[in-house]
Amino acid sequence: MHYILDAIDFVLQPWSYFLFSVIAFWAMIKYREKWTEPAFAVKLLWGAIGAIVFSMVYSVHFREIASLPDNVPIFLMVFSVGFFTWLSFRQGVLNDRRIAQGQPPIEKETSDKKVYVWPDLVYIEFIATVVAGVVLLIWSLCLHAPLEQAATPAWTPNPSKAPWYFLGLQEMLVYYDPWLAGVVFPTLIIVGLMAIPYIDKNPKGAGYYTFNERKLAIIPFLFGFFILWVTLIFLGTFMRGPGWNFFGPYENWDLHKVVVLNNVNLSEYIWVRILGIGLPSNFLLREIWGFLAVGFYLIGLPPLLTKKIPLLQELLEKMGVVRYGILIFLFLSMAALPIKMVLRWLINLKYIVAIPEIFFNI
Amino acid sequence: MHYILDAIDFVLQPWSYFLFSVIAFWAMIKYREKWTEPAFAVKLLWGAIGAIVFSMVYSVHFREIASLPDNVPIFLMVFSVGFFTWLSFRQGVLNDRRIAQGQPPIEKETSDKKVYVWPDLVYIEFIATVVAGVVLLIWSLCLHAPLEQAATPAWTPNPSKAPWYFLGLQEMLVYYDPWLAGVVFPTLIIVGLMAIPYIDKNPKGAGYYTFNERKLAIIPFLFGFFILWVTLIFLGTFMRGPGWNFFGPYENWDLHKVVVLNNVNLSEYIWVRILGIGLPSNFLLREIWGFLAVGFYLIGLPPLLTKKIPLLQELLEKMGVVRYGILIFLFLSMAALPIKMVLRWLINLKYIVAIPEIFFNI
Amino acid sequence: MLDKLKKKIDEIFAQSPSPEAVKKAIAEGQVWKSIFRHGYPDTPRNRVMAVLSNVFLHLHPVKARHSGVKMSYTWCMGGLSFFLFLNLTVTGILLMFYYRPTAEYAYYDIVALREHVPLGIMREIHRWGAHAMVIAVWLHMFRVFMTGSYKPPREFNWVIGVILLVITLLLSFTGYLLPWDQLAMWAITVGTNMARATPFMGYEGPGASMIQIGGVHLVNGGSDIHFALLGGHFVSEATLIRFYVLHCVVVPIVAATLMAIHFWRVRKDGGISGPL
Amino acid sequence: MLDKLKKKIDEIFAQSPSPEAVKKAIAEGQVWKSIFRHGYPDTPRNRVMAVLSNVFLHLHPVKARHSGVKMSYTWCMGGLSFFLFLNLTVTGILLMFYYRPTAEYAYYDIVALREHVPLGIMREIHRWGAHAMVIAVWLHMFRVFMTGSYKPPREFNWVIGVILLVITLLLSFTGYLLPWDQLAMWAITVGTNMARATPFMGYEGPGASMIQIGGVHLVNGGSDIHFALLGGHFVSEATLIRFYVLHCVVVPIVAATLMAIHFWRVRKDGGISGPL
Repeated sequence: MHYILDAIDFVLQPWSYFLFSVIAFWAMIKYREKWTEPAFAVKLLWGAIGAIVFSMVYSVHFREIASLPDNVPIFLMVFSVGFFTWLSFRQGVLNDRRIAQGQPPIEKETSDKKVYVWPDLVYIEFIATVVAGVVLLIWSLCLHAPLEQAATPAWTPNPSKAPWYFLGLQEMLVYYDPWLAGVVFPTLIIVGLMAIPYIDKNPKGAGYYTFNERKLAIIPFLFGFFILWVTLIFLGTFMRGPGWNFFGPYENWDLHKVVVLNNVNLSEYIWVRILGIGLPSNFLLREIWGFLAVGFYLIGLPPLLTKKIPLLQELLEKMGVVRYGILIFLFLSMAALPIKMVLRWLINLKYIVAIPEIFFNI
Repeated sequence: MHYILDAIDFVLQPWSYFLFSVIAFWAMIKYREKWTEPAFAVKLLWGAIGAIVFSMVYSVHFREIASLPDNVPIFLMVFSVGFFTWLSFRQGVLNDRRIAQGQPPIEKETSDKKVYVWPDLVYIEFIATVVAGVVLLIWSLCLHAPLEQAATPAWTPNPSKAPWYFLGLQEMLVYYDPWLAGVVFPTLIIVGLMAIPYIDKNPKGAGYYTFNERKLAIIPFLFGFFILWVTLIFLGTFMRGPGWNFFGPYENWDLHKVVVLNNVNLSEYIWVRILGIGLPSNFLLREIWGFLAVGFYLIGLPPLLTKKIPLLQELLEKMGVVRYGILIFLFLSMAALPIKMVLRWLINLKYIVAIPEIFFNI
Repeated sequence: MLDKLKKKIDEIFAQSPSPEAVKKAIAEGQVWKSIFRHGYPDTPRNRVMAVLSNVFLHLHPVKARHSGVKMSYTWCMGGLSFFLFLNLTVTGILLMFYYRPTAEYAYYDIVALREHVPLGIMREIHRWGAHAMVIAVWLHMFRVFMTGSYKPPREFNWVIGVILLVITLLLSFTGYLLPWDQLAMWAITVGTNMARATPFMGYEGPGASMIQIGGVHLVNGGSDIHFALLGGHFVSEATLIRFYVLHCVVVPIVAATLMAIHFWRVRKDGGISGPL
Repeated sequence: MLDKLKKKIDEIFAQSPSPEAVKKAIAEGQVWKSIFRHGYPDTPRNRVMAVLSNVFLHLHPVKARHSGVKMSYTWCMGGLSFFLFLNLTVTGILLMFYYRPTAEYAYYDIVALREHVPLGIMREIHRWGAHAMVIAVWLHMFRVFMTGSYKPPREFNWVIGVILLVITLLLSFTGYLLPWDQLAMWAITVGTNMARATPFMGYEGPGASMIQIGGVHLVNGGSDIHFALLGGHFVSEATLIRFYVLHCVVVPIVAATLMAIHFWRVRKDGGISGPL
């Protein structure tokens, strides 16, 4: 057992964790017909429960972290997100089959039938309220709310973690500076979410579960929600230890673990390593390559992509310039995180633009 | 001037203050055709302002009390209640004249005409909001909120007064014990107010100002509001000093004023003074006369009154037993305060029923 | 793509749109439409839609009796009470940021508010607004009575109004303690002493001595309603936190809920009253 | 009069009314009618009236799509979020009575809550309810996305939903500080440190150093947005009272207001979504 745990710890690195997530995501989209079968889903469920039981039984460290009271909601979240993902895909797949056969979605069959809210809906609400109340009561009776020692500025716990729902943002801090990871990206997430209804002009798929009719909307949204939010929360909880260093899920959090940081800025890569002429003293000149890269990414890339990819061409026609421009900008912003992650892992890139003089690092 | 102030102080006693209030109330009802004339009303207004200016100028004591920041709202209340009483009576009198001539009330003329809430009503609301905001702002700029010394249980201010809007209840404490003045009567006031729509079955006078059509509703309500609430607040503010003793409005609050209290219980009056046989030791027997009096007041009096007074007879017919019973009970409860006041002033009556053993004093 | 953009920009400049055109483009764009549902122009339809499609304005009906709109009829006192409530909510929240409800800080936080804030009139607006609200609620009630507006079908809304009157007085009363000065402490002492005399529930009330088991009085100075209200035998720090929470959260929530019902019923009962 | 009363009583006893008759008498009396407006019997008319004449039920339409009522469609997550919000409001108010937001008392009040209250689970319900609400809001949003329910005419209600998501996280975040233990203090320190890097408004943010007059930086550690948020250079007592007021009053009021708009628009946009 010991060897299995060690092997998992060895295999799991930030890059491989990310890679496995993306593969799982791809498989989820690709094989949706398969895993939405109830029989298969039950197997998946047992697999997940088995993995957790296994981890809890054989790793004292994992058990300790997992049983912190404030980490219990994370399991609740993972399982409920999993279940409801299954439920929505299941209904989407069934509807897609019906639509392929020229039938309307299943919701259509009863959508014209109206029921009285009192008592039909109020009754369901009442039952749901009672069930939710009882669950909450039992949870509260079984599990004490955490209370650590009194607050003191004199001693900083290591690791210091934000509340669990913000761990995705805290993970972003590894790759981007606070002004981006803590301010600009969260703002863009919120703005981007708000913009969805104004960007998605696809009239189909309103009011019923479907996948095929809304692929272009669902895939990016779920990529953001699953890969850039939920899995990062899981990572931040179980695999970030003292000094925000990466640890395998079963690896003890060694306060003295030293991680070699040999990250290099883009300016140094180009001026020093490639051109071999040293860094210019003027910081605008020094960071010229970074500015070019970022400028190309945000301004040059969109027209290029649009010209090359027929799908985008088509989107532009449909959506008009303004909507399309916003869509592409938001999409590139979202892609900025995985791109920087990959660059970090591949070439140890630290900053693309690095002007610490005015706290302007990208 | 000195003599005028002293004369007023001499004349004003609790009983005379009450008497003048009642006379003024009676005159208000009786001569409503007269004083609702704008010209006369302006005279009244100048009279009131003159009286206050006179008091402020010639009496340091009055000026001191009146200019306490928390007493300023009382002037606001007195003047606004006065103004709106005039306004409602004015419109009521005009409507009554129209009705007497067979015309509908003035509100009827425009009540069928509907206006758009946006912008007509919203516009008025907006203007009113701005005006109210500006008035509040100016008031706040001109007058500091009061702040006395830090709270300490070690030193009790004398007099200790409740917030001004509760001074009517505090005044009641002079005549009734706390369980009645502080608990039962306030409850009955609230319940009585709530009961109004269910008791007043008069279908006339809904949605317009009128007096003649609703005499029986308006007179008791206004008696309660003016005589048993507003004037008692005024009394409590300006004429109750240290030890809750009565002072004339221009009389200095002498901490050492001694008021002879020679109030006597009903039981003593009857057993000792009339029958001359001393108080029985059993308190139920001792208070038998009080119980009889209260019992007669609450149970015996209603049928008697109903039989003797044709108006009540008529009311009973119209309202049915339950509604009528509630009405009479509430009415007798309201009358209990002035009755006890008069008994105190006339025969120095302390308690009708006095059982301090179980805190049951009436 | 670039050509298109250039063309688009050229087009925009070529048209040199008038302010009206911009206004129209905004008012008929998807964002505006999705928010407001109706256009901007002042047509009867839009006047109706302005009320129907706004959750705050829809407290109103679409149309109202002309007689009911007049200030000589309503005196605007209901609206004024509501305005003062909103005003008190805002100033109250601002005051909360500078106030700690404990015996050692409360008074000095108020002093600091007076001494250290130049032109600070938050507390003034709050206090005078509170007094004004008591008066406004009385006058509103007086108006409703004098116009017989409690008559069917408005009976129950009058009942709610009476409860709101009580709530207003309770709000004012609980707030009275918070400055924690002599005025506050003793006014509340006088006011709450009544509770001791509550029949059966206060230990100085009639009937309380009858509630006993085997000679042990169940209602005593440490178990009666007065103790529950104050959190002790007299006005103390425990009273302060109780009144603070009541004043800042509990009573306002009750008030807001009842106001929602009150306004709702005004509409359901046919709007502002008027002669039939 | 007495005779009448006697006769009346006799009559009542003579009739010996059945429970149904009493029920009917109540349900058709003036008091009931003035409150509920409609009778008790289960007729379609009364089903409609039950919703139309109740200010709380009228958040609902009178009728709803059968498909929209099914739990497999809605997952009940919106309702669950609302239920948890109400739950958190109630438990939060109860907790406020036992909590003083000052550095010397806050932690020990929480300890006392745990140590001295037998079977006390208010704090547990509040904390776990808060976590559950975050998850419920996410799942509600997920459902709305997967059913395309943000599409016209529901665009703006999705926007309000996004704001409500942010509000939920803010509520949870501000509440996280209140126990004033190490977990609380350092989680908030980590979370609020971001604010220092806000472009132009935080003193460690890009552009802040450009905002200067005659060489004096206007945005510095004592004047930036981080300082305004915390009321100081680091998480301290000033932060505690700020977060307390934000958590207990300001954010809940904003949340409740937005929820009202959210529910209102669900109705105005045609109820729970469904295929056209």
